[in-house]
Amino acid sequence: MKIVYFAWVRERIGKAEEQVDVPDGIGTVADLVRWLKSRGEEYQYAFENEGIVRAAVDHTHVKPEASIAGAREIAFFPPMTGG
Amino acid sequence: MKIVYFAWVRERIGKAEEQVDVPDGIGTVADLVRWLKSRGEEYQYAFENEGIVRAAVDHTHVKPEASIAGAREIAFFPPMTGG
Amino acid sequence: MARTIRIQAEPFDAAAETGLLTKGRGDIGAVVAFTGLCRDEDGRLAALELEHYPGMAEAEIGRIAAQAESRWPLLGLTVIHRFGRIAPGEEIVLVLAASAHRQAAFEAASFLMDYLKTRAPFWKREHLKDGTVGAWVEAKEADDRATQRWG
Amino acid sequence: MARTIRIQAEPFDAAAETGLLTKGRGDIGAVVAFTGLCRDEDGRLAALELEHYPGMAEAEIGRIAAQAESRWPLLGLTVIHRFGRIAPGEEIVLVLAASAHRQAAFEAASFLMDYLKTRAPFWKREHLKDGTVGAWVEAKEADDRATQRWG
Repeated sequence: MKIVYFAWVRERIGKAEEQVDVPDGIGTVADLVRWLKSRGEEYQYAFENEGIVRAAVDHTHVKPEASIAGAREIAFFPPMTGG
Repeated sequence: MKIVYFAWVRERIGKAEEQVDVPDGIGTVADLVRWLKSRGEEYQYAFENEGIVRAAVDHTHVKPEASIAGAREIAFFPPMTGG
Repeated sequence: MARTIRIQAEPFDAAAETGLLTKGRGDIGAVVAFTGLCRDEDGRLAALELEHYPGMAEAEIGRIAAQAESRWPLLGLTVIHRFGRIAPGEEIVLVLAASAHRQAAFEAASFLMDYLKTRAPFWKREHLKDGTVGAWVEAKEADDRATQRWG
Repeated sequence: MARTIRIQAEPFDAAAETGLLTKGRGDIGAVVAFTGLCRDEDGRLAALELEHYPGMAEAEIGRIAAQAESRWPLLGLTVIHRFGRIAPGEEIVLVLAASAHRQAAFEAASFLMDYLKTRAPFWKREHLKDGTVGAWVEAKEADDRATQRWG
């Protein structure tokens, strides 16, 4: 599964994207965040306030309880400031 | 005193403007309309529904009860359809 | 504040007018441009003829612009209204409102258009494709209601 | 309905884009153009850097545009959003909404801007005049509130 990061989430994690093998039992975006945070300080820093970081599954905004089953690309990023 | 007419008010009266000597006792726009209507059928036709025709005194919208004392130019016209 | 009001027969250049408002400025974050165009009314219309009250048109639009400037923190305002014969697809009116933020620019432009429709001394008459002169366009109650919402 | 959505680094030409929407048409009576510009923040800013999520930016703006088209009787819609380094006074975003009447065009353009601010995957970072890289611009609660008013 491909994970991509943007803006200060990308900077805190130190990479723009990565391929991960997600262990069994990781069913939702919230599960994925919990698992990522177990992988190191940079992830804990990026997700230190989980309520702020937004997620998208295959280019669509989703809530933390959204399923990641079958997803090709999951993205994490701060609140948008476009326009 | 100069009176100017626009759009179908102008067409009904048959002129775009005229100089008139208003008799004593004509104090307001409503008085002026009443006096104009006494001058002929074309005025009665233009002002047949007095509630519709709008007035301006010296380039400013006014209500029928507005005074015409000292006015240089009084205008009568249908509701505006600009923009 | 940069304020431009013009009543003219000639077409206008919206891009050039926008450039005049924004050029060399770092404080403008939002420009809303409204362009009103002549419709052909399902092919029925050959042209609109716009009559106006010279002198009062400028004065009244100036008063409307001053109201907009007092209600919103504007950094620039342009109103250009054409008169004369205007063919379908051609532009009739341009309103530009510039501000630091979008809300003020949107509201001011919308306010100006509602007031232009109901307060600016212009009258439209239809010229039809069959060569006849059609009716004077009637004022719409919807435009009065739109104006009233600004209090 | 003519719908154009582009994400690009290059500047855009609002007049040319408007011409593409309106040329040869007799049914469009109103075009609202919103242009968002980079402010210099009282001279503090050298540039804004806009990061975006390629692929999702186009997809999300497409969904926002489809919502606007379902809510208002639009006759044309253009959204162009730039990314990369943008200097004060330069244009960041263009929204064009064309309709028969002004109300739909005003509301659709305002709706699109509110949703672009809060839903389109773009992030702004400040580059300061003193050569340092400033903070990521924080999302504003006012933008969320503005978006919520559309229900």
